[in-house]
Amino acid sequence: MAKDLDINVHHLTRVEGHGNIVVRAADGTVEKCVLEIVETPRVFESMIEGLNWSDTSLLTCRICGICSVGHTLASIQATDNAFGTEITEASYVMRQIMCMAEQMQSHTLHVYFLAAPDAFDAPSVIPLAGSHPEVVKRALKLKKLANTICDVLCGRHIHPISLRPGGFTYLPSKRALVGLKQTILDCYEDIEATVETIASVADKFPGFEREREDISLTHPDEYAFYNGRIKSSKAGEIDTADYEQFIKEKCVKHSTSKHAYNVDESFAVGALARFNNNADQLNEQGKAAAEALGLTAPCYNPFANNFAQTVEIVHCYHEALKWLDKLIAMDLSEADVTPNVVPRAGRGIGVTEVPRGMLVHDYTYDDAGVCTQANCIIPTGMNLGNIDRDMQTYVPSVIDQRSQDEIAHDLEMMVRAYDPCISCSVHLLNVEWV
Amino acid sequence: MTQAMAQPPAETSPYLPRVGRIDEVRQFTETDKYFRLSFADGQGIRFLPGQFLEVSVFGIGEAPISLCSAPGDQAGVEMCIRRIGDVTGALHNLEAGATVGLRGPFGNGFDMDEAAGKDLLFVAGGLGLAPCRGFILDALNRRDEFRRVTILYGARTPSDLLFADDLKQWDQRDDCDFHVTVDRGDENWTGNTGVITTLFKKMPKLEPANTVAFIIGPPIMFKFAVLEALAMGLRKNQIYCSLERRMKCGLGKCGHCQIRNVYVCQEGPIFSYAEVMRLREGI
Amino acid sequence: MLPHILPKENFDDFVAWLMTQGRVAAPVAKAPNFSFDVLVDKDDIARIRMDYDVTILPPKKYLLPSYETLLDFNGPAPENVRAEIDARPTVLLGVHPYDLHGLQTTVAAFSQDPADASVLARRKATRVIGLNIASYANDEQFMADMGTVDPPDGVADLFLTDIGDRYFVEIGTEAGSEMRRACDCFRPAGPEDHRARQEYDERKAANFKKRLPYHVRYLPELLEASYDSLLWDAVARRCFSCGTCTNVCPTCYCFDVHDNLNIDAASGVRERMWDSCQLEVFAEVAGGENFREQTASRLRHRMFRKGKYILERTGKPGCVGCGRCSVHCVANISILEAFQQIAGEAAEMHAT
Amino acid sequence: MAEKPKLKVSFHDFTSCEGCQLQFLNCEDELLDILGHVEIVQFREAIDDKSDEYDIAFIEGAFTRESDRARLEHIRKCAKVVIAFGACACTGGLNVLKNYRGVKEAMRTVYGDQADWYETSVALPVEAAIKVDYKIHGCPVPKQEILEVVKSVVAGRTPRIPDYPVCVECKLKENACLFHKGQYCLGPIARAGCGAWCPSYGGRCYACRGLISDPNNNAAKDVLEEFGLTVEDIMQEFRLFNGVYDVAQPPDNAHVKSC
Ligand SMILES: Cc1cc2nc3c(=O)[nH]c(=O)nc-3n(C[C@H](O)[C@H](O)[C@H](O)COP(=O)(O)OP(=O)(O)OC[C@H]3O[C@@H](n4cnc5c(N)ncnc54)[C@H](O)[C@@H]3O)c2cc1C
Ligand code: SF4
Ligand code: SF4
Ligand code: SF4
Repeated sequence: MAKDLDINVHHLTRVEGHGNIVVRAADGTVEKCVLEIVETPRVFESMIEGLNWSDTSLLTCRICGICSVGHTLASIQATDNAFGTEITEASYVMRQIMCMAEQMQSHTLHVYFLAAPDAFDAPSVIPLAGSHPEVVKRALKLKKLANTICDVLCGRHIHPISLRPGGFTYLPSKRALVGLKQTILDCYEDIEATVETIASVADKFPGFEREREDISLTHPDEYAFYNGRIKSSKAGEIDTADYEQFIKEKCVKHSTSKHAYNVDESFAVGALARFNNNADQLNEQGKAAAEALGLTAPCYNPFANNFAQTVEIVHCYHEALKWLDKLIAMDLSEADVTPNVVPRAGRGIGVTEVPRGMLVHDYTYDDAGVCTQANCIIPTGMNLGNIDRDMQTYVPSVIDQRSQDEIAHDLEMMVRAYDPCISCSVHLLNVEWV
Repeated sequence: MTQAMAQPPAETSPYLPRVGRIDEVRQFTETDKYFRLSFADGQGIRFLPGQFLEVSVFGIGEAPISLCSAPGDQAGVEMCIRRIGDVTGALHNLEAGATVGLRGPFGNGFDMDEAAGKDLLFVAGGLGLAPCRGFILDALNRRDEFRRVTILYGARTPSDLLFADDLKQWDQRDDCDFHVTVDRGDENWTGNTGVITTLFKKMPKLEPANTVAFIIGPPIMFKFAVLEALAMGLRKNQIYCSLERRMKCGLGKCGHCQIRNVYVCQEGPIFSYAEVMRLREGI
Repeated sequence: MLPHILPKENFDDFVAWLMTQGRVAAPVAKAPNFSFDVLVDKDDIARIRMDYDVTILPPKKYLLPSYETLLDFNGPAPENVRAEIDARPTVLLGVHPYDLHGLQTTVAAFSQDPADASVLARRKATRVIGLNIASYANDEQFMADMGTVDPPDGVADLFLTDIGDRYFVEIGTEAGSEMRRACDCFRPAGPEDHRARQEYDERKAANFKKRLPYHVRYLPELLEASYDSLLWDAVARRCFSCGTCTNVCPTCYCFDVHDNLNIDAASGVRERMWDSCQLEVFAEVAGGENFREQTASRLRHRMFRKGKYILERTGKPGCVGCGRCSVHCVANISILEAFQQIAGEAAEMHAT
Repeated sequence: MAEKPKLKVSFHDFTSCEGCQLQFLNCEDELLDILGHVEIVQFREAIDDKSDEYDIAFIEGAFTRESDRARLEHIRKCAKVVIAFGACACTGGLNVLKNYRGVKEAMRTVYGDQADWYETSVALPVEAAIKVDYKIHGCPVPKQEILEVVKSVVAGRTPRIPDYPVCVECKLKENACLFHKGQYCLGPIARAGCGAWCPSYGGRCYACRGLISDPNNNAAKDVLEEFGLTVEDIMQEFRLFNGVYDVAQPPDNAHVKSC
């Protein structure tokens, strides 16, 4: 039965930022199927130019309140690289912990608040508080854990304060760190329970696969988040400095955010891409979680991104503990983390994994340390093309079996599975035009 | 002139209020309401005219409000409250039967014994009638102890007049001289119009050396009325006023009401004009 | 009560013993400054810095905390209101003489009728161990003028003077004498010890030069004479009205009171928090009239409180010359300098 | 007292990073309690419902394109209380930086020849389009102030939002002053209420909560100049969060900069 579809999900909810899903099909043929990005352009790159080095990360962390720690990490790496600043071991460990907390905070928010309501057939987390209070309480507890880690290490999670180029402007006391460790340990069972909860609703996620290119960082010694080299599942590895070889961008009319491509017309970044590229390097607990969720690499079901996020919550939880133990053992004094930055002319590239995927900040400074050129490539932007392509493959495959409302619901879930951060993606740049 | 406040036992917090029950509420004007309250513990209160209570609505805050009923040993108190902000707004939303927190009395007040045998002149502007009423009621209750009693009262419009029943009574009494004026009249108004200083011409002559004047109202009215009183021949230490300041404790500690080295909540709010001049920052 | 000796090797044991008596607050580093902080456990004894110069906030904060719950309520009706005073046993360790004077002034202000029960209850629950000073910590201090170089009587229970490898311990109160008996870290002072203490005083006398060009007894009058001086306007041009000077002052005690609600918007607490006469809204009343609207009038008010009003009301110094207000002022407004200048101002005002 | 009906609360976002909405969700300890006392009818970041019936509207983000005006006016019409939520909504936040660059040029830097595909104009505070009743300042907003405002509106009193400098809270926290460490700070003229968040973690204050209503700008210039900073440096510091105001003029009588 050939069908017409006219779906227009205006201002998609439970994602960060504004997007519309638009599908038009006549007689069973899909004419249009896109995620429109209607967020206001924010032109961050143009605002960075002219800023002093000490202010660049303060500005760019405000590209997105959800992953502002991630933006800060990429930004200060870029600045450190531009000036050739070496950070101390202690600063490195603290950044690693921040990085772990960032993934946990965002993934928890996403899995519990944004995606889980779909799995529990609730319109949002609020009614879920009535029907499944223990799930919501646990979600809040885990979210708070990640926030607490950030609070202790750098003052706050949104727009971190003491996380600066070259190091930290504040050192938490040993007592605070020991207290933090206890807080983390107190959440052990909640982490286990998270895996069980998601496993119990695993069948609610549609089975759909589309083969794709995955891009993420990779690191010889660990499941890469904080740093590493860039790896494509189809084109091998490159240095972060050469990121432009893999990430090419183009403007499209239906989106204030640019689309990215590499070998194929589009590629994927994010939890599932990282998992596909680096699953072997997960810690034991992460591997166990993947097994419990039945997730094996490579997996090409975009809905499974929620599983990969759950796996990463577990992995990051245990990594954070490991790094924190190391930090406590170091017995630090303020001088061990105090930034010592000497600006000089140059270009620096910072690439780090944030919850939604790989993030690139690329700054050029003059010798006074004033930024003259900036480029930020945001993971959601990289995923947008892939989202369109997934939707365009999915709709024809179900157009005859599912109603318009069901398809709309599936598409919302699919977009949400990518956890698109739209406010992030409508930021900036100097692009190679195609 | 000072009255020592009963010192609370050291263990009790001076911030803990007594429970006051609202027995009656009446709308005076659009912004002003009359409240009659009694104390839930059955114990009364002893106060002087010019003293005030700190009135609490918990969750909103506390505000100093003058006692406007006749002083002495009393079972209950009366107040007239203008809705001007949060606390006064919350008080206006209460009805008879509701309870509020009451602390005090605070302030020096004025012992009318000091004015015995003298001519009394009361000049009240606007809400100033509220604190002034305590003095007036006291004087009229002990009418024999004083010589001539003159009351001048000014409001902006006829609908702003407070305590209508009292006004009528004072007007009818022949042992006191009562004059009222409004800045702007309306079609029904047959009385005086004009600022309060115009009433000075209408009152009988007092014996300046033997007069005590109480001038209570907004600063601008106070300044002009004082000039009239001085012109009549009163000396600065025969004229009394009540000063308004922000207050957070009533205990002479928080500093908000401080004028130079004086705490209005303790050494005030009733000051002689001589004292106000000495302070320089008074008005 | 005869003086004793606390050998420095016993210091840690002494503090450990103090910690059995109540929470102990002692000076610790807060780079590049110092602050009084409560010791959480024995490991913290190592953090104590008996060589500190001056703390950011004075120990006043343990008598009049920057935030304090006065009442807690449950709904708008006063029937469900409780007042509980938090007066935990506390030991203040290492309080310099000027701060002992500051504590004395604070207590005097809050003892005045009607007394403030919570400050007094905390004072009663507090033991104070003073610590002598041998010299000024910075150019803004003028304790020698304010008479606060030496401790006031009856404030410190024990008073320590660093004489090399040991502290010379003077016993100031009955409670101090009990502490000396109960803790076995002390020994009686011998002739050597007394001599060392004498030498300390001689050094001290040489170090503490007066810094005001007049005797402090004239300060209130000189201030009064300079009431109309343009000095206050001139200084106010740099003033941010940020309240730092009053917040760090050992003898400032103005406060604000407000209700803090719980999420039910009905129950909550009535709190008192430090306030500052330097903030613009401090003397503003409902309706918008502000009795000290000009920065200059607020600044003058503070100077007068410090040099005149508090003294007049409590009989204790309203300024102990610790220099905190001047050191911490971002605009470098110096009370010492103002007090120095008013002598000239007064002379000029009276010449005309 | 009769049980009052729950107040309906809605959240709306304009040009922002959505961190302030997240900050609301970050009130983990209070969230379930809050939901017991107010009903959230619109919160796109976390829930599906969209309703036009609300008492309190939180507006996050700056007003940066003319086509948003109608949406803002609609919210104003529906809500009894409108709260500008966060620096972007209160002062335009750091979005205003682009005004200084010239909006056209900023768009061209980012989108090149395709700049005309997208609509945008100067960044302005929400107040430039509609009246707001309260402002919760900050980038991000402090949790305690969100709670203060929600509780106050429910209780029917004016929220206590400080109008004194950050230094007050900084000293109560007993922080070593950045000026003592040879750095500088906008604390003396910035509006408090954040608990001196940045100085407490060794960072200088950028006045993300705007300026107090009567800052002593002369003193600010004098003092910062003593620290070797030119007026232009100071302007840049101010602009990061307060670009909408001319540095010489306090917010109340400042004219809104247009380019
Ligand atoms: C001795 C005395 C007697 C009085 N007698 C009466 C009387 O009989 N009747 C009467 O109606 N009024 C009287 N008043 C005035 C009355 O106390 C004030 O109008 C009242 O405090 C206003 O409180 P509010 O909460 O309604 O006002 P709000 O303006 O909401 O003030 C709330 C609180 O904040 C404080 N405040 C005011 N302005 C500011 C600001 N800019 N910033 C921060 N906080 C501020 C106030 O002090 C108050 O505590 C008297 C005042 C005094 C001093
Ligand atoms: S006024 Fe200044 S010098 Fe005097 S006691 Fe206070 S802080 Fe110290
Ligand atoms: S660090 Fe900043 S906010 Fe704190 S006292 Fe110094 S100037 Fe004020
Ligand atoms: S310290 Fe300044 S910049 Fe930091 S949160 Fe507070 S107001 Fe904002």
